[in-house]
Amino acid sequence: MTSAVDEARLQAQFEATVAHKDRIEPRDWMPEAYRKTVVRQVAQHAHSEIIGMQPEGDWIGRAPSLRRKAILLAKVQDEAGHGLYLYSATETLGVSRDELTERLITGAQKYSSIFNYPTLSYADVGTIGWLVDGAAICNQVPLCRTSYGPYGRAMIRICKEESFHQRQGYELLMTMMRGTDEQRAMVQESVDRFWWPSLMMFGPPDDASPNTAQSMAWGIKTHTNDELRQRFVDMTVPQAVALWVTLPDPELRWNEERGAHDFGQPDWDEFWSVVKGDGPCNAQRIAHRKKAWDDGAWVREAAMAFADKQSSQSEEATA
Amino acid sequence: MTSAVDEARLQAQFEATVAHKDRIEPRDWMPEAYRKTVVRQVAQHAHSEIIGMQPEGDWIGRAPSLRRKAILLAKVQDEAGHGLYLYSATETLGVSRDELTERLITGAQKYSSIFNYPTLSYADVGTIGWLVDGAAICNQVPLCRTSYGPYGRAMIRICKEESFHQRQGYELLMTMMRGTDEQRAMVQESVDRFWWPSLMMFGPPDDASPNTAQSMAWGIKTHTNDELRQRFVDMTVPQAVALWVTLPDPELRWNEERGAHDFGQPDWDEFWSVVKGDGPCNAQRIAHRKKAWDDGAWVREAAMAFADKQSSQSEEATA
Amino acid sequence: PAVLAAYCLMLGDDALVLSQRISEWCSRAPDLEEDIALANIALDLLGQARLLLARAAAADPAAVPALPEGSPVPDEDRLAFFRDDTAFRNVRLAEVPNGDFAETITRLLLFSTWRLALFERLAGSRDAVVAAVAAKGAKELAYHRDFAARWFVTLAQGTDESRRRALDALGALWPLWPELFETHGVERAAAEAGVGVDPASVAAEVDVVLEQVLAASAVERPEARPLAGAHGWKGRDGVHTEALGGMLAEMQSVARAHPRGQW
Amino acid sequence: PAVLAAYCLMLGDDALVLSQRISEWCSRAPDLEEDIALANIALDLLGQARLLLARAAAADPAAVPALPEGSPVPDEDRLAFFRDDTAFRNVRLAEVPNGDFAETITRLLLFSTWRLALFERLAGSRDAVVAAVAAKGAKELAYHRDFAARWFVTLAQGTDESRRRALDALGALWPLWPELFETHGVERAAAEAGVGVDPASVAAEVDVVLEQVLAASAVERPEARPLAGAHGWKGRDGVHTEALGGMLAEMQSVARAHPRGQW
Repeated sequence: MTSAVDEARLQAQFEATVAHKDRIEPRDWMPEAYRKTVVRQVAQHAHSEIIGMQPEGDWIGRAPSLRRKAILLAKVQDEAGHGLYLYSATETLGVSRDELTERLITGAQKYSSIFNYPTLSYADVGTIGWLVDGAAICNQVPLCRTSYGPYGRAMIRICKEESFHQRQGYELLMTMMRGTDEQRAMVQESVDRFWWPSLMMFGPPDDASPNTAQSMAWGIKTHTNDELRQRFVDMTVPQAVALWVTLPDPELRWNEERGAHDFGQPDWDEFWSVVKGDGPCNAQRIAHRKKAWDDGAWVREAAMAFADKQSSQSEEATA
Repeated sequence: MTSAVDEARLQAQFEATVAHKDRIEPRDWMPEAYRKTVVRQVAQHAHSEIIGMQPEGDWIGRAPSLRRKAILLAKVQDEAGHGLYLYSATETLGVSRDELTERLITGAQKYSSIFNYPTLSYADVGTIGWLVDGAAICNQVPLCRTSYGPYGRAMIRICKEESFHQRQGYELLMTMMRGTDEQRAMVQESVDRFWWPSLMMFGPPDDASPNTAQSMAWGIKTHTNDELRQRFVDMTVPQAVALWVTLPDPELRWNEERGAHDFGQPDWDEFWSVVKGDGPCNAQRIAHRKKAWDDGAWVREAAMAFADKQSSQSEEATA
Repeated sequence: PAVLAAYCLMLGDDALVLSQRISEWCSRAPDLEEDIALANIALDLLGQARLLLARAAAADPAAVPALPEGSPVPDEDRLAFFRDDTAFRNVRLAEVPNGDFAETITRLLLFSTWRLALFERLAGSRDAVVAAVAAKGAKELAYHRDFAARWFVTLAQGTDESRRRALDALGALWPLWPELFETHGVERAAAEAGVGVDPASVAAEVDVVLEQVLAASAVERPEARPLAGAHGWKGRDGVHTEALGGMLAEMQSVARAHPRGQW
Repeated sequence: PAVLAAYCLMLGDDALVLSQRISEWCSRAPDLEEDIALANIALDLLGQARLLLARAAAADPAAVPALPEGSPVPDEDRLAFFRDDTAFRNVRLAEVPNGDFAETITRLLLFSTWRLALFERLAGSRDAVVAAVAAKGAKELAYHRDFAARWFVTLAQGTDESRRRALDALGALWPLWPELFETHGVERAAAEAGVGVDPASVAAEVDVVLEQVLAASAVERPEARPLAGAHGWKGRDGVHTEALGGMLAEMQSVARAHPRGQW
């Protein structure tokens, strides 16, 4: 049992570590609320990778060239890999992948709302790479310096791959824009649909994001939602110009004074409705994941039963 | 109980009816072997209609024009209708549709082997109409005068629709032959695949068809397999010429002396292997039918339960 | 004429897409009678679709996709087989996968109740073709609705399993129901021009009919909220569910492989 | 060169078609590790397919489907996306639907055991490209086979349910096994020319490897007889199961919709 004095000392140590931008490691003492927040955030990130396999995975079968099929298959596979690292990071905090999968498919934990929008053309594969992975990178690069060690290290690896994906997505769109009129129209239509949901990926405006302050104090988060959103817009506008697509925001313009772009607000009612589960694909995504999990139950059981038999045989052999 | 004398009188009456080409009706006395043979033949015919829905039905979703989609959908629907009449004919002999469906999906009863060949292009829809329905008509027209009344009357209606289907199939092929080179190649490729199986539809050569004699004596069958096969070949050759397709039989030629075509023999080993269950699609066809039947069980149960509730309510109301 | 064409495409696509879904039941229905009935319904809807697509093409030839010169593909087929899914204008209720028999029946109940109400008014359209299609279609739709209603009541009042499935089906489809009564710009313009009907204007009457079926089934309306679109865009705007793309990939495969083909 | 092209198409189509099937598992596997492993296997096979299709196109440009003038579609994609199913030359084992995880594993076991034996010999092909593809591919296939064998043993020796499923899978696929060892004219000609391998010549050695896996699984060979073709024609002749057409309808849909597209 830890006495109150010990606890105060541990808390002080923890705060010092965070303040020095050092890492908290699995065996270090940490406040229960911190642990819970990290688990929730990492789990949500892991779920997003896994659910994020679906909207793009749906197009592997229809990829219009073998080269694009290989690129897409490898990308979706990377997402599964990211899910793996991240679930491993939660395991260092004593929460298993099975437990988290249960929370995902029962709706107890969330994933990024962007994946509740449908992918409706092959251009969407490019747009997801460009805008969605682009927004994810803006969110995630700072997380490489997040205070929880295993999470930060996973993020370093993930960010490297994500920026590769982003370039591939942008390159697909570039290629399509050099193609036929129909292809150019596909790209524009896709950007029209994904622009606003991409902006929503940074979460609600700062004044409607009550948890940000605590997460920043703990070094889990390092920038506010609106800061990251601004960074994303500023980064993306010149890319859109180079691509010859229009971003569907009449309020979007360069503000000389601020040295940044002004831009309109996404439809936050739509955002909350998607978060609450009424987005175009929420039910479908969860049902897909649940079906895969349920359909695989007998395989996981077989693997465990076989492993048990193996180990009891080797015990007998050594006995 | 029928005495031996009565039985002999009934048997004589039955034979006289058959000899006069009059119909045996459901309430008439008939030998048990005759009843069994009719049930087997009608059931096999009904099963063929129902299983025959699959190879063509597979193309409804991909029909290349709305007009062809409508024609094909209506045709496959007609086949379901034929199945219905024919199962009704077996019901007049005291065998229910459910019973026969069980026998079909357990493999206890057969259906026409032709449906164990795959449909691999839209040309196959035309070829099935032309050759398969054409062969079926050769088989079935004489059956309109078969000795068992309900069967004969069902056949009259069925034959009318079948010859309509045959014309539609031939017309599809004609249209395709007026199209592109690829379409013409599709038609020829399809005919190459379906020619020999169509010849097999008349059953084994007469010397390998031991049941024919009894069936003919009973007026269930009116021509031998080889007679019908010859009629089909003679009917089809000029149609092939008009269509500008080649029938894939190097031995096929007009025999002035016989006033009929000589032609080669199908691969009877393949025929028997398909009959025994090893054709390209036997397992698939039965699995499809079984799945539909099993998946529908809860619906049929619901309908029965609802009907029971309704009738017990109306009994209560009248009580 | 552009409004008329766009409006006919909407109604035509509704019928075409649902017809395609229903025809997937062919050789898979619970019994032969339902197999035949569903094929019949698919055929009726296909017939409506063909007339409406042809009307759209006649009203606005610019709406018809271009094909290689000399292609013999008729207008109705260009519209059906050579548009991408973002050019389809059907409501999303028509395109979602069939699910089980209960879901198919429930969708048909919702769809035909709504469409029947539209068609009854459209029989008075100023466009003679639309009026004729609607007058004939209304009779067909009345049969579809009765078939679906009878089965819905049967399933809801049949066994425990069938009732559970009927309730699940209604719950799954309910989020797609409000979209049917949202007025799209094209529908508003068509209604104002006297050729179309504002779907919002039939909501009350449709509700009464549906209520009768639900009451006979002892079923309450689900709580489910409407399925969001993307930035407000839904089926009528060409923003669909992912299911439509897969369905069209199959439906259009042979036609697209032979853009100069004759069938 | 025509023989070499036809032979490379056969081996390339085997890999392309099975890759397409395996990639259907993406986001659907029993656990993340298997999801990743199956994607990896699909990627390996896709890589083999691309090299072999490109070799076929280089060896015999006449084998490549024509497209509208000015189309930028590369040869490998013309072959993959613009051939009808009767032009595909893969064995039928590669194309049948995935079934459950046991069926997918069993198919992979049969396929990779056979293909590994072929590729080990093909590494000595007189065609330098084929030899290089085979040498690289053999390493990949050895991994695929080990993965499949490990899972087959696990399922066969796991629970009652997994054993039942493994046995069902082997029974369902067994009729497709003999086709892999039937020598097609093209294979015979390629073997005689020293660029290919007669599959009949590896039958005995493949059998030994498979026997080891079956023995470790305590599973006996099923009784099932070979699946007939039509008039003797099977996958290598372009006569497939109905499943291939549906698979290609999906696979080719976007490419076919944009015959002048750049991707």
